[in-house]
Amino acid sequence: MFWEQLINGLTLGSSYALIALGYTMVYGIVQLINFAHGEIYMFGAFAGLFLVLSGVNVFIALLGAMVFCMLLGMLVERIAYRPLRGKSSRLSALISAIGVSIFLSTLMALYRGTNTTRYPEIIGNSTFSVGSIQISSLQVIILLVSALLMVGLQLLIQKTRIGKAMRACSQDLEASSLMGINVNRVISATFAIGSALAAAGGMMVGIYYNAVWPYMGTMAGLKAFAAAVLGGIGSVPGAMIGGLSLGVMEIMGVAYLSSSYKDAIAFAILILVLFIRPQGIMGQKISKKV
Amino acid sequence: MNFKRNKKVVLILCALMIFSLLAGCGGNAAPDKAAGDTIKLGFLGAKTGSVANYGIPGEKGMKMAIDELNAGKGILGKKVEGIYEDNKGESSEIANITTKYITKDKVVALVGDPCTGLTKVAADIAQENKVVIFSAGATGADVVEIGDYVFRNTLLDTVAAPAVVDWMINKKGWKNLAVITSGNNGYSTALTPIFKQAIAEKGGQIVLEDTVNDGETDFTAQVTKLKNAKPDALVFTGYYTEAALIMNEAKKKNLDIVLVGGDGLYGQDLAKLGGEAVQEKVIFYAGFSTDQPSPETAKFLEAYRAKYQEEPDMFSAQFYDAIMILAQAMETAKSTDPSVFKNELANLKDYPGVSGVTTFGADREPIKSPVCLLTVKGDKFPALLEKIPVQAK
Amino acid sequence: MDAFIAQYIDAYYLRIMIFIGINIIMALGLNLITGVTGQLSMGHAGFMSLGAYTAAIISLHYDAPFFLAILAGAAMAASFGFIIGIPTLRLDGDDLAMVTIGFAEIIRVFFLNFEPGGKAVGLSGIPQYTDFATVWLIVIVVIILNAKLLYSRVGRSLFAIRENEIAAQSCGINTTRMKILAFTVGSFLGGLGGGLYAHYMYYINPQDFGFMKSIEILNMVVLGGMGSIPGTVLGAVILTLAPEMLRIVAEYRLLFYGGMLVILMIFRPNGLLGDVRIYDLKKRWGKKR
Amino acid sequence: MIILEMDKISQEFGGLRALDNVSLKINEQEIFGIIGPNGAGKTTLFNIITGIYVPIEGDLLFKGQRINGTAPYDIARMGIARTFQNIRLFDKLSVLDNVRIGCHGVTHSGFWASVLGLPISRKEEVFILDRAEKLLQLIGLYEKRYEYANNLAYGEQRRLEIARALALEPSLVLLDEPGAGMNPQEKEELMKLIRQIRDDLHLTIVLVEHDMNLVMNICERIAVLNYGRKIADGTPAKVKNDPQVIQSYLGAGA
Repeated sequence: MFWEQLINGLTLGSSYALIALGYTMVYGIVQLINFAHGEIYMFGAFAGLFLVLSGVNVFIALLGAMVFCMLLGMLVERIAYRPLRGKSSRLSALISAIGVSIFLSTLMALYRGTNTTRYPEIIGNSTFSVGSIQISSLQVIILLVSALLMVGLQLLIQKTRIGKAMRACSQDLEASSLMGINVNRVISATFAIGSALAAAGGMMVGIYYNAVWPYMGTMAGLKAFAAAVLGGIGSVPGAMIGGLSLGVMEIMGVAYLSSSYKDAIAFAILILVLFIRPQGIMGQKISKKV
Repeated sequence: MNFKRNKKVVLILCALMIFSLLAGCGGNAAPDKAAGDTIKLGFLGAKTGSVANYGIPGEKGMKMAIDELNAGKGILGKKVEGIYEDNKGESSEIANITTKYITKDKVVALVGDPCTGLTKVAADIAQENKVVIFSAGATGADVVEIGDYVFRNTLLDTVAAPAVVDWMINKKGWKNLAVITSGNNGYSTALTPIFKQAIAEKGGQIVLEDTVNDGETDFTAQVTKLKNAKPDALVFTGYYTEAALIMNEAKKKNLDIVLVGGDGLYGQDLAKLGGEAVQEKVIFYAGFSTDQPSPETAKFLEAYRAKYQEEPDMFSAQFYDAIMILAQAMETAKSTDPSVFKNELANLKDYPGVSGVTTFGADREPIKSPVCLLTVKGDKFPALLEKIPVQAK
Repeated sequence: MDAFIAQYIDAYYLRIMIFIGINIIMALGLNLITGVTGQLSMGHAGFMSLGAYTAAIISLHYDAPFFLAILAGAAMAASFGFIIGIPTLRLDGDDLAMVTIGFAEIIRVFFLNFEPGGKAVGLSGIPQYTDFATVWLIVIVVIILNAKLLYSRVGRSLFAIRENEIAAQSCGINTTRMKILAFTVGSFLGGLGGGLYAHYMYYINPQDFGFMKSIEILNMVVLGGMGSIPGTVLGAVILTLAPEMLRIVAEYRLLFYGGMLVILMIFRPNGLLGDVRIYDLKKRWGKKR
Repeated sequence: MIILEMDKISQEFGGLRALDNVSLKINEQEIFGIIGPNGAGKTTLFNIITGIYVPIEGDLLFKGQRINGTAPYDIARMGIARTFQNIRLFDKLSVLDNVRIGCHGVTHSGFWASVLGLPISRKEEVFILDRAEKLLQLIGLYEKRYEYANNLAYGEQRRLEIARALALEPSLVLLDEPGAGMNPQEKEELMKLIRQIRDDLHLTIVLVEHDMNLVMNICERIAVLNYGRKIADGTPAKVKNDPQVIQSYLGAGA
């Protein structure tokens, strides 16, 4: 049972990781907890659903959902965050993000109703056995796609021009703008990439669990934020590791401790980790300059 | 810092506040002139939020009943008016709305809420203000005990669950059972002990007890555990969404099992969400069935389908019945004063409603018969599996 | 007293004013932590629920007098606030936000599994002791004491921590102790509000104190103006009234609420009364005369 | 009489030796300068004295008492006040409040006294206000006492930091580049101010400064740091002529 639960945990964790990446990237550059990120994830799931229902191939639908959320993420940044940047405290930006989050989830609830909507079984599922462990093919596909996206992101950040600009901005926004980097464009791109990953996460969750609903983003967003902090907020590999380990922790908590305390266990471990290692698993210790 | 501007903002806002309060007091000062010609009924239920699935069909049922009354001669010759606020499923909201209905709108009765917990909040306020509250959904404990203005017309879990457990163990031979509760769902946490007690009394075994949460979608860990525990059947006490998702996951994991639950599973979405995974695999009880209907129910079904182009559910039926029962009580009492017609209400006997035959016992608790065992069969939802008659306690 | 007021004010408005009062008390508590001391806390509903459950259980099972019950609730919240204050030694900013969110979630899950609290069914039949006069009396006392605190040596040192922790230390301020003090007092007020809430609602449920409730209280502080007492009061008034007034737009009201938050932050990023202090106003107006 | 003694202090950051075996003795009521190129470890030295960093080696004695490992606020209360290289004022508080917060270390009323407005608290408030206003008059910012600190001009902010430090009734004041960003006339006034406070308040002043003119003019003794090591100390005249100093520090310009 342990190995099966581990795979359950990794599957759940990879969805957290995909959302956490968006949190961590945005945070790394503008120090904003983008609370609307969970809603972007929800919109991604729905966008994918609409495309699939209109008869598009799954992978094209996935791409479509990612592109849609890219635009949505950029739009949200343009309307709700950019006007605030520089002239106000981080807390007002946070409240603005909460406003966007409430707005987006209500919008979807008005459009689709609050019921949970079924996601069609687009990818056939079969179960196969490795030794005594049963694994579903869907889980394997989700793990593979997530891994692919994360590797892609790493390449993007490490090898491309925009990736370099993003890394520069995360070091020092002001200095980067003095060096001729178009900071607004980099931030926009960060939101776009983060949103696209969240959309992918949303659609895969939809496919795997066969269900989407307008309020799915709130708790998922919270957990993903926890995962980002756990991994070390601002660190991209940290978000991946944080997401995966949070997923595994939750599943193992249900499997071997108590399912009624599931959320409490996840958060308790998180708090413990922060106590022992405040910078998170992968975060770097930043000593404040005095 | 621009203090001048701040001062202006403060002044404007203060003015706004005072104005709004004055407007409110003004509204209060207007005497109850209008109250003479219409009878107002307040709807309690969520139209947005996570329990809106119960409120929305309820509202439709209530609207239909009121339209029918008004198409006839109303109640005591007066027009009936429904007021429909959305309580979002939050207790502070329902408290505000209930107070507003009673003090501003001057309703004579409140109909709702579908949830037990929220009904209790409203019932306390209604009882204090001596306004009748008629819940068309609260099935849990300690509701009518709040006071003599509190009624409900639901199939009580304490009546139905033992009957169903008896059917499972003695008729089907399912002795080893797993019980899953939705931990953040009041309905589910209240229903679980009733089921557990019945299982113990009828000689069943609980091989696994587990918890899920409403609003979650990942039940992989629970289903993996379930698979390892190998029960004969699964009792799930929560709502239909989670039931469908649990069954989906079971299907993915090649687990063939029957899920049995309460009327929280009664929702069109059970079939829509569960698809193949719930086909004849989910069984639940309810006091209402659109399959093999009684003549009253058949008439209601026809009218409902014509009006809304969709299938009614238990809540539409119970809200509809609630309005009709209230109307009948007011007619017999020849009064719209809650303190008068509540006595008529308490005497209700064998009312042939669309959601079954209802009698209020001496403790004002409803006795509804029969218990319908329902399932999903082909395109049909719900499909009647069996009717189990229940005796009054 | 309430019967007297009820002659003149509609019960519906009375009810809303009681909620405004309760929210003011809780928001002032959070203002102390987040607005004044600058420690981002996103779990105020956790303290509220601790106060609510403790007070309710004491009232229900021990027949204690009302003020004792709510004081016990507040004290329970304060002792947890003290414990939560300790991580502030090591964490700040968003990590602290995460810890407070986590703490509130743990408390919520705890109450979901807490037999004497009725688990997810909730606790009902709590005697309704809270009334208009009590709430507003407490509001006035809290505002006065809060103002006294903020314009004192201790209050100024809390502001100093928000502005610059290292400089605050160089002024001889024991920042650790002050932060824990802010958390303790702030959560005391959160628990006090919770106790009043429980004794007004008859019924409480763990789901009433979820993440969104914390956010709601945080919104009051930030919207009104961080660190400002009049601002926090105004924020509490507006955000309690807003859902009631927006009721006209029925199902669209959450849409408006969300949009309103964004627009307000764009045009008044420091909150409506950001950094306006009773003391400053007095000085300004005094000087003009 | 020695007020502050550093005995073979060393500090490391991530393997980098920021301070290496630095020993210094500072006499009571002198104006002592610390100079050195960027990255020489001057600010690190200040941070060690004020307890923000704990040195990995060596002893720190203030008035004969060992203070390594003492918390920054306790060190402040013992009578060591400071200003910061990158000004650290309480931006969104009034000028007056900035100085009043500076009085924190010399007052005692606690939470209950403050909330309940007990006599001890009220008496202290009068004392604090009086002291803050006097200090603001001394540095010439009394007229601007209700402004927000971040609305002040740069030079005014530097002076406000000094006033805040003085509010602590310190016996030792550490000034981290007090003249940075000031024009010659402002620097002239600053020098006067520094001398004045030393003479009037009988303080010891240690300052880190880049402006050679200022340092040579005002300081009675000087220490020179280079790459974390002390390479010379003594009177300005002596340091100016030290071959090692000329080579490593003044060399290029002299």
